[in-house]
Amino acid sequence: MEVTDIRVILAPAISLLCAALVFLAGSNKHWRRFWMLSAATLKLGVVMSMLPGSLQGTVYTWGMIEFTPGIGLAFRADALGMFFAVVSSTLWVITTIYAIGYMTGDEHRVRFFGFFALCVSTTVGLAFAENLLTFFLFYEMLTICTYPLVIHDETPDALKAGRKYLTYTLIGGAFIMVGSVIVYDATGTLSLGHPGILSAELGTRTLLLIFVSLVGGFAVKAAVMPLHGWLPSAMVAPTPVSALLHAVAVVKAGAFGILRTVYNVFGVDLLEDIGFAVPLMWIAAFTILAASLVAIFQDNIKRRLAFSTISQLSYIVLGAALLTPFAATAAIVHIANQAFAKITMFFVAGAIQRTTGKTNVHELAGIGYRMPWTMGAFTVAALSFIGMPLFAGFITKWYLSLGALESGEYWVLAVMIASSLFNAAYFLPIVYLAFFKAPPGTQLRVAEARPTLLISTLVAAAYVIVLGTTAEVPGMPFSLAQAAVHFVFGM
Amino acid sequence: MLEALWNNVDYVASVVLFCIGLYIIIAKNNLIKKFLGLNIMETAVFSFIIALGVIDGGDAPIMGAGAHAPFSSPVPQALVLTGIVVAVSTTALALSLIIRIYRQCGTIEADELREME
Amino acid sequence: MKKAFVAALLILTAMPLLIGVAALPPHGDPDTPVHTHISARYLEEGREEAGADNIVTGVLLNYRGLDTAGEVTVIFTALMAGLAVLISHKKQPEGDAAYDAAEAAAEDAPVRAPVSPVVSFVVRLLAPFIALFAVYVIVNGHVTPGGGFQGGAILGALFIALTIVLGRERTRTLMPRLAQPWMQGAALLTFVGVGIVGGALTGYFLGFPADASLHLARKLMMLVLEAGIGLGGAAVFATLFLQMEAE
Amino acid sequence: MAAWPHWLPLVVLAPLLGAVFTPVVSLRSRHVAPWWALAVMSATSVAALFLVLRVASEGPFSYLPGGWQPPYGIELRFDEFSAVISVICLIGWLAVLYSLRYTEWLREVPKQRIPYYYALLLLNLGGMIGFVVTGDLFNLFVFLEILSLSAYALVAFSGEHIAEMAAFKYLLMGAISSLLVLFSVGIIFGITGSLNMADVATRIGQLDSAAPAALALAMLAIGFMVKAAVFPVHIWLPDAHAIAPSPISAVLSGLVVKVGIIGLIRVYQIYYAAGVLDLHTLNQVLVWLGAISIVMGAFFAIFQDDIKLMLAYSTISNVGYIVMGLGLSTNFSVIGGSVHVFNHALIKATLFLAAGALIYRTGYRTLTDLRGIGRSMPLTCIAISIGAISIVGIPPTAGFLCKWYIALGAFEADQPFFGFALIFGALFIFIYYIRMVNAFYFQAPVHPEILEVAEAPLSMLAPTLLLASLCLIMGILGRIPLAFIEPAAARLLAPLGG
Repeated sequence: MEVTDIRVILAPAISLLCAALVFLAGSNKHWRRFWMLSAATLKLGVVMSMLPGSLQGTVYTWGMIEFTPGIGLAFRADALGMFFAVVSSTLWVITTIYAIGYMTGDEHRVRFFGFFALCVSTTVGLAFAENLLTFFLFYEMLTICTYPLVIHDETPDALKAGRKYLTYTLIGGAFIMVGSVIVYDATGTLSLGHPGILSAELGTRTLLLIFVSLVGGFAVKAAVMPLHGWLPSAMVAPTPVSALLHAVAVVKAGAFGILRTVYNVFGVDLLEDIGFAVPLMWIAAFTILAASLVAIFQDNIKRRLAFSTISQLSYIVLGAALLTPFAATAAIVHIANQAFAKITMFFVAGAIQRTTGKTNVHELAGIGYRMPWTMGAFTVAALSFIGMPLFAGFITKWYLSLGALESGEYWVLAVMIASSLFNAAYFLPIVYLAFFKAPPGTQLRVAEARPTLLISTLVAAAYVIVLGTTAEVPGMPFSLAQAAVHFVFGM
Repeated sequence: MLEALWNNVDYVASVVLFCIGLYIIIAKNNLIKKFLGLNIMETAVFSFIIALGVIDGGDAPIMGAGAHAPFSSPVPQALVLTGIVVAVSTTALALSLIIRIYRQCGTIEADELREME
Repeated sequence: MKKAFVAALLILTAMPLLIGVAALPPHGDPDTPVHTHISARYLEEGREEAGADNIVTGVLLNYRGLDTAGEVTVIFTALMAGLAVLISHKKQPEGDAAYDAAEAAAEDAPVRAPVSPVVSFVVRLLAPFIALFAVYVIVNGHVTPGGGFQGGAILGALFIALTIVLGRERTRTLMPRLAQPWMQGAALLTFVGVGIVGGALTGYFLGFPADASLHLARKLMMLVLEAGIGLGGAAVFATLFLQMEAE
Repeated sequence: MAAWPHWLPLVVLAPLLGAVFTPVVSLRSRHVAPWWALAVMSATSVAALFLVLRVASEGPFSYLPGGWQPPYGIELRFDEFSAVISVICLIGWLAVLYSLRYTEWLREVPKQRIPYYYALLLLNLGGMIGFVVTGDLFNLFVFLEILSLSAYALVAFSGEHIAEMAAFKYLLMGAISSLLVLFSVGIIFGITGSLNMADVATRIGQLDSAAPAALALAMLAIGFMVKAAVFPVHIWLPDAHAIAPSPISAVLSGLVVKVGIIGLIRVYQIYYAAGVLDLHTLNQVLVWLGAISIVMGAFFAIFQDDIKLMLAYSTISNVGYIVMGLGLSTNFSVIGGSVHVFNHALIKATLFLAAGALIYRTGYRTLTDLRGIGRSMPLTCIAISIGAISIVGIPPTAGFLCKWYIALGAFEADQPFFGFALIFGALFIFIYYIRMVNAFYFQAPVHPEILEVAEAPLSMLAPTLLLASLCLIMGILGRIPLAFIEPAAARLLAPLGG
């Protein structure tokens, strides 16, 4: 059932308005905080108010002006999009609180918060994009809006990282445009509202071109190896930005784009027939393992997290490439699972850096005595990544393994197990160092991070547990993912 | 081909003149000479257009006593009159520019000016 | 190297041109489109329709009046361009004084070389006749070869000769400061004026009444146009010359 | 009101007549000139508005000065492509307003020159308007000369000897190209006996020998390509556009270059309708030259430190888009190309006006010297950033949809290579704009005093911001001009058989 509803456009518009208000408020920090917090809450409310309807299969749409015959700026909140929107607007609230605490005293706060809000606006726009052109529009806006955030510190390093980031993502964007043009030329539509708009009649050559352009383009932001180079360099950004980039906006936009391509542009059946997904599967599996391996040897906390992100994102790609309902469920829910767990970790890294100034793993010995709550949150996230039951990550791995069995690709199980081991190998030492490797004479003297930092970290960690324990509870995001899968597979 | 060229030898002359002008523009170094080359090209085009309107044994297209058909076509003449005025205007502006360049740089040789830049 | 390049370019230009003109309709042949299409009508009916014995004038002022309006604008553009390029710094006292170009230029004009008395005498002697001839060419443009441009050019040449002989201070009085811009723009002004009058009479801008009863009005309009073009052209030539000479 | 027939001659003559009166009104005080020019442009804009409204509602229409039926008289023909006069009026109006402070500031320029500057600007705008509304080949040439002559002089206006050299170079190239146009007008008259475009089109179709028609076509195409600064005949452009006063750069880059494009469109209109020649070769040449222009323009721009020189090179790139769109000659690409004529005018005017404001306030014109200016002139720098994003074609700004349409056309024409060239060429362009944005916002100033500079004065800021916001609005409402041009493009391509 499709309903025309203004809330679809209201959600991105709120963030956009918020960005404008932040810029207008200038250096007045009270108004700025007020606008940021109220917009984040309001938007979460708007998105959440669509959730019940969405769970019952209602699709909210809103069409606007036309760009090219048949294609316009149009929004459509289906289950998959709603899932992404719920995750990103929840995280916006948490990250805003964290960022307010983190950025206190920083020089360019107005710019930071303004573009921060813009990024979130574009992310929701992306989630609700009705067609590939609208999607592309928000995708490119996202690239531009994150640039000032990446180079926030204005150091030569930051500028270099920013240049690298733009080079990668804009070239990726160009590929997406090429892909979209070919799709439009071939089919006359760009709609993302169907389970597949292409057909096998187009010929393998065209289909391959479309697949490579679209998936290759999105894979840049999803940091699939070997297109991941920008992500570790982008770590120079302030921590809330890293959290936003690596957990919510940019990388997830790429992963979400791959999901859209696989499920809504090609369609599962067509992809199964032409078999393009198999190489993608291999590449994703390779990325999972290789990035984990690299992560083990990183001493800088944020770099280690970055490589972990690269590895984790390929779970989504792998899930999409397996083309079975269980794997698809895994891919979709992993958007949320990875987001909350990784944002927790980044929050922890940022809190440690702001409180103690430490940025490397080997300096963390005994930090658990000083910041027990923070490190507790870190432990929760680490366990989630390793795949312990009761934590969010388990759900992904479980469904992914089921999907692998379903499709007969048994080697994926081996990848799962190896990946869990690697995850343990690079996260547990941190936990171990923090709690059990205290230098002699360390005493339990709690000096936690600022409340804003701590609270948001704990909330994010709590979400990790909630997501892990409530998978079967109706009304939770998980059921949205299932609704999306039902639509895609025509079940 | 050659016969056609011979029949249209008036046009061929214009083409030759056109190429001479072009050669001067490219090969000469002095700005005024370059500009004279342009004037030669203009003349070539004007003579071409005038030649279009000519009719064998034709009279000037002025009616009245003593006029006898056939008449040459009046349109090319009107066009060329306009064209000449345009050419004069271009010349005036080009000379103004050359005067200023000479005032400021003391030379109007293209290569010396290029070195000064 | 450069020579080879130039030669190649010239050949590349000449070849297509020659091939093209060889395929043109034969020169001088009365049956070519040039003579059979619009020219034919101009020659047959132009005298009555356009109201000028000289068909060229008829085409210029009547059939293709807008072209000629554009043409006088081109001369005016050249004048504006010349002034904008030529007026130079030193001669301008700071402030907002009248900016009259020629006047300012006169202040430190180069010392004039002495003019030979023979030249001086001949120019003075011929000046009234040249002026008379110019006026004849202008007002008779619609029946004989000639017209506003030609007459204007003669007037301008006269002005230049007089300036050389008599000096700019004397000839400048021919163009008083306040009238100067009006004279320079005279051509387009008359065109628009006549065009509007024609518009009022015929309903088309730049239209000339074809009705026999308005025959005189049409003659008058043409005369005014020719005079405007002549005056404007002469003023433009004169101003440009004064300005260039001042440099 | 829109049906009043005389708007068409009025819109051409108003600026020209205004120019004639400019020296008259400045007799008493030269400060009257800019206000007079502003008033004239306002009147012209009103006329232009009515004309555009009329063409939108009833399609192309004609006006016959003197009442002579074509081909015997001159025909003024207003079609959808002529609607470019709306941009001419808008940018012209804003350029006059902008010049108010800018010309007074040019130290090299004697103050008495200034009224002539406004006269020339009005002549230039009037010439362009005449050029795009005329339906007669020779009339086209006359207006081409009005606008070219005034453009040469405006380039030289700033009075430095480099400016005069640039103007002379421009004049030489421009005069040759005008001559080529005149030559081919002569040839066309020789083979058809007519000068009216529509009449010429039908009569060329009935010819036996195609050689002269082909020659005329080639010369017209080369002539207009020089005016449009397509590679390799672009060499006059960078100097001329960089050295001219900034409002003039905006007019030259935004509008005068586009006149060449409109000329090309007129040529296509004649030759497609005539149908004697297979235009495939010309199209391929145009497409290739367009692609090379995109890449070469971007390539040269990367190495420029002078901000205006950089913008000038980027004009070559963007003309490459348009020419490629025309050459691909599919429905989509022609629509995209012709709408880019409008959009690029807005974008490039924004950029040049903003760059001019920076130079006006700081006196510096290289990116290195201008580092950190984003802090002291935030609004101007926002405008320039919006312009930069638009010109790269990142959605939702004005440049995007045109790029989309042209790329679509490339795939439609089954020449995907050019689609790639277009899309990836745009990235190339981005490299230098990102350098600019970095310098303005994210790099430490070389000259500390740059942080003390005040924001541009209102007469310069307002035009810049207005144009910048139009870049955004045209991006979001981009469908409107595209839909507006659609019938014209369809008519243009109709002789090809759909």
